[in-house]
Amino acid sequence: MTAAPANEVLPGSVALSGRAVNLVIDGHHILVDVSVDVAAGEFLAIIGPNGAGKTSLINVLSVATPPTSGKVHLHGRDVTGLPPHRVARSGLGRTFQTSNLFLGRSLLENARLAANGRDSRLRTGFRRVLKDDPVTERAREALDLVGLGRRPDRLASELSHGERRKLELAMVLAQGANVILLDEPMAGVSVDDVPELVELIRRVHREQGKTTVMVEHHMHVVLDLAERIGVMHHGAMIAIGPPDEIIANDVVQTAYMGEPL
Amino acid sequence: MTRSGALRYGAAGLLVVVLAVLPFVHRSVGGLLPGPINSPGSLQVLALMLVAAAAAITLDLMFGYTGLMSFGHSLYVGFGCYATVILSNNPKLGFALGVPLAMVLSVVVALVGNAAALRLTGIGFIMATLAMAQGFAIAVERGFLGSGGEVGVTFARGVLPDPLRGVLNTRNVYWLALALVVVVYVICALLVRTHVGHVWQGIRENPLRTKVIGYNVYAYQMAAATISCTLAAMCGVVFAIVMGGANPGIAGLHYSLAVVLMVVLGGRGVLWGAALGAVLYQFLNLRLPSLSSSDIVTGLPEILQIPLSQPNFLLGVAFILIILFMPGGLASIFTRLTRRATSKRAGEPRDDDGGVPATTREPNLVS
Amino acid sequence: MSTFLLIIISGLGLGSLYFLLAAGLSVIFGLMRVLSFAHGAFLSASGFASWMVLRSFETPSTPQLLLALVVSVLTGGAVAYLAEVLLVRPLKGKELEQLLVTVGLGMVLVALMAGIWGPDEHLIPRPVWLTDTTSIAGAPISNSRLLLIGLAGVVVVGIHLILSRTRYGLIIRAGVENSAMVSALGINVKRAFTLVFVAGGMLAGLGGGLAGTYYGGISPFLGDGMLIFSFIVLIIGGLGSINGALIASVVLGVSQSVANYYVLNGIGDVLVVVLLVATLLVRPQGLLGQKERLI
Amino acid sequence: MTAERVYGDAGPGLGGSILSVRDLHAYVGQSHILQGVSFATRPAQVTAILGRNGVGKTSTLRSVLGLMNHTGVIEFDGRQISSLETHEIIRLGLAYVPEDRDVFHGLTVAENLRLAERRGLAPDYDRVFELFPELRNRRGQRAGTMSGGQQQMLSLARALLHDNRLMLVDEPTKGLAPRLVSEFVATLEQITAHTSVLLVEQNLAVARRLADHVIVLSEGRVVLDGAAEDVLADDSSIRRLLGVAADHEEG
Repeated sequence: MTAAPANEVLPGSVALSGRAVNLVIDGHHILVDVSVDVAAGEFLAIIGPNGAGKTSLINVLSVATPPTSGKVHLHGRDVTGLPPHRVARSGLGRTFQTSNLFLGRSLLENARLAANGRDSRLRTGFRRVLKDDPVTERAREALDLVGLGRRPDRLASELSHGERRKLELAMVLAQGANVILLDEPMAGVSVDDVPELVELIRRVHREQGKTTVMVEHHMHVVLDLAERIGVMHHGAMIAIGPPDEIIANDVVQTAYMGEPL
Repeated sequence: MTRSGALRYGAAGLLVVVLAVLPFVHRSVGGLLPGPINSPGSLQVLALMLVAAAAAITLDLMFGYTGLMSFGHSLYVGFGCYATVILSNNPKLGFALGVPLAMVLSVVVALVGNAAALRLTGIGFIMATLAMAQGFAIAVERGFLGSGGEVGVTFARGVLPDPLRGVLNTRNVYWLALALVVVVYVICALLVRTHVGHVWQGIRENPLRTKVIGYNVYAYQMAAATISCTLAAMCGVVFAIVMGGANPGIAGLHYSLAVVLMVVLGGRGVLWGAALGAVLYQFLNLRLPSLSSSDIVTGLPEILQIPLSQPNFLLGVAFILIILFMPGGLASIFTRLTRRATSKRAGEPRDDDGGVPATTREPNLVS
Repeated sequence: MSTFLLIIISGLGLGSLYFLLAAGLSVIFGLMRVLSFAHGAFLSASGFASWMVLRSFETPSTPQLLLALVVSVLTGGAVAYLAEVLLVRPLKGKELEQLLVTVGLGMVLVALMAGIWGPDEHLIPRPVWLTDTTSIAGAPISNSRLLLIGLAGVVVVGIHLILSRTRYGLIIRAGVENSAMVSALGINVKRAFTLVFVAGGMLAGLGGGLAGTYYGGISPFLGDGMLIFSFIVLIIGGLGSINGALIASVVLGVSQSVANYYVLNGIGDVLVVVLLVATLLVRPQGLLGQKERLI
Repeated sequence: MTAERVYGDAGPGLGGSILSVRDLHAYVGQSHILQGVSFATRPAQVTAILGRNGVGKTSTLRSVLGLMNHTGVIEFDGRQISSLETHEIIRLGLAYVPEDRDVFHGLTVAENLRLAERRGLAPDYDRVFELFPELRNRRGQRAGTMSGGQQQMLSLARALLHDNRLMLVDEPTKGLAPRLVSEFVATLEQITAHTSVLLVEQNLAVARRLADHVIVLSEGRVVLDGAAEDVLADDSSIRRLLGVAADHEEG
């Protein structure tokens, strides 16, 4: 990507962190004292049974949902309670469990909107959109990278499920995010498309050096990609560590399976 | 420029030229207009149709392109209209200072009004815009701030510049209205092709997503609404000149609904569609009453005469039918035809030409 | 002091009229997510229905007045029924289109009334006792105000009883939360939609009949003028909240009357809009509304 | 598991299936969620639909109930029901226990139950309160103020107020604490002794314990369909098709 990262990121520093995050909705304790640090350049996967609070955690970390208590830091800066668009501009991108696209617009236009988001200023915005302006170029590059560059004028609504996932990734890339949150990127993707998408996510993480947090149900996908795995259960982060450690962890086993029946 | 683009610009240019020479055409068109085309009466009807077209285009910018359904456009058109007349009538200001001052005040009103209304979304926004416009309408009907109550106010003697005054100069007024449409159309058409315009269309489709990729949705909505409402006030200025004054008819709920109706009739999200809908609406609205007193209608049984004498009855029915059966409005007929033609010609999907604006696409408003 | 009381009661009467429209609109919006722009026209049409009943009498008797009220309630219900079945239902799930179609219907009905009866106000004859006044704390209060306030009170109590005690009330309260789940319990939600829409029309009808006694006349445009104030009541009270609508109706009606009398005639109507803008800025969801309702 | 089961009320010939679905297609927006799902429940049994997130399990239930646009044939009790409205389908003798409980938060427990009463049929409150004594004590409490587990009880209780030919139960253990899961499964087991159930479940252990017949969905299609012991014995395919849950049962 030609886009320069929004913030200077030091390798090894903490890119994104949640501190003692609690989320209570309608009296339900959705997140219980969750603390998590994601190092710059790291790939963290979050697993846990349905309803464990994984998506809620993503929502809190991406500041879409303000936590009831606790803080979210992005590159060391407290971003709790900031409006989502400001945080997006500081280099945080996310995808959604069910694809969330501009369905009535072309692929290029989807990527373009994402590419333009960071340096959008009303002041410079009243310029005509051209075929070859830098923003459009960036959008094209992102589409090429995910393999959707061949027919960029198709409408997003014409895409298959797997392709929509790719377009979401392209948007995050075009956005120039350096921290990306993926909420079940494989949900609804056909089995045959999974390996390609896994490869794509790996490339994005490795070659583009994106700090990545992923919630995912496919265990083999998680084991394939993650450098660290966090396990959530009943809104709490009950274990976090390297994959082999997590696999061997008894607590994790019980939590995942419930008590033996 | 692509071939179809050149064709489109050519057609638009031709249309403007044709409209511009109408005041030289001395012909009657049946009973459609009050007299020969270049008679002052006919030219005034035509000028009002053009002003309506401009107003509809401005609403389409916020409704069709940004997804902000305003039921209060009469506030801005009406404010521009009244402010022009009242300020120009002030001897210290006169027309030359009154109009710019009216526009400045209109911008302020547009900023404040939209800042409040945009606190709500969806149906709440609709109701808020409507209610604020109604506040203005009441103020005007009660005659506050020198608005003259139910009769309205007219330009004082000698206030309007000579070329715009008097029956003989109606053609100048007509040209002014034509210029207004061209200016408003060009501004809006250019705007929707800018980066900001693309973001507006993104907001229309998916406001949440737009926010998440880094846009301040509220600011963009404010921009769209403020520009739209300011241009609407400009339409009000020209309306005041065409009518020689201001009256409560332009400030009320009815006018707000009329502009919405024009846009929906013509096709939301298509600027020329909105203009077409407006021309049609305004024509029927102005001419139906006199048509209904013609021999054709008076010969009909009474049960048919009543509805036919009420333009709003026919317009309302047309509106309902469009909503039920043709949500894309009149413009969707054309876009469907042209799409079929292009896909036949090309045989495969169009080449990308740099993110063409959505003018040719089906609008998708409520999600 | 007695003038003040007079103004207050007058304001309460006005608030009662707003409430009659707003209550129906509120329940309809809560359950069906439809904002009806046609209810003003329903009110006017019902007003004309009561005028048709009463116009032949010089001073109608109380039973004749009651008959007129019943006729106007039924008219409101009947028109609303046709509107729901023919126009609103086919557009199910399309909120904006449903709203627009009621706008169109409102236009058509008003135009039709103007075509048939002319645009001017028609005087509605009233029983003698209705034009009399009752002295309350020294203030001569018009009996038409008292009738209006009394009937609006009955409606308030009635709505609360229906919502809290009856099965239909249960269905409505549940449907406001999640109408799909209500149908998944084996309940015909479509019929509940129609019933609620018709009930809203009947309330507008009652408003139409009473507006005639309040203003002494009816015109095709009366309902639309009141509809806007009802919308303002809905926003200030909180969309979908009946109690909010009640409070806002009282506040608006009274402050409007007080300002119109004590400050400047007409300023009260503008004040209402100022209140609206203030509410939007301070508490966009309205007094008792829920935030997510508006998204 | 008990071998003899009886219908809540005398069903048709026990040999026929109470619900059969053929070539079911459904879309959510533009995505083709169900791509020709066909299956039939076995009489007097628990049929479990398994599969990963987003493969169309819930959509299948919602289509059966007419809560979702779909094409294809759905027969209940030998009768085509796909053109019926949701409430008409329910009145044929189905009950629905939705995902995420979906009790009415603003209504009390008693009101939630009263809403589920069906006209012309006597509600069996005794059975409900016997199964869930806690609900009796909380009759006046607003459902929204109860815990997830209590809401799940209420959701189930609504479905048990009348005898039904078939219960559609969507992820009943989702988001429940392990202790509650086992409790709940025990209750479900009691219930399934009397009624046919179509169960959507993510938790493989729950499915193993309750199901007689298993259907596995993948990408909007049925990929496995058979007796529970056969289908669930095939570890490799289950692991592939269900992803995480099977992985972990292994370890």
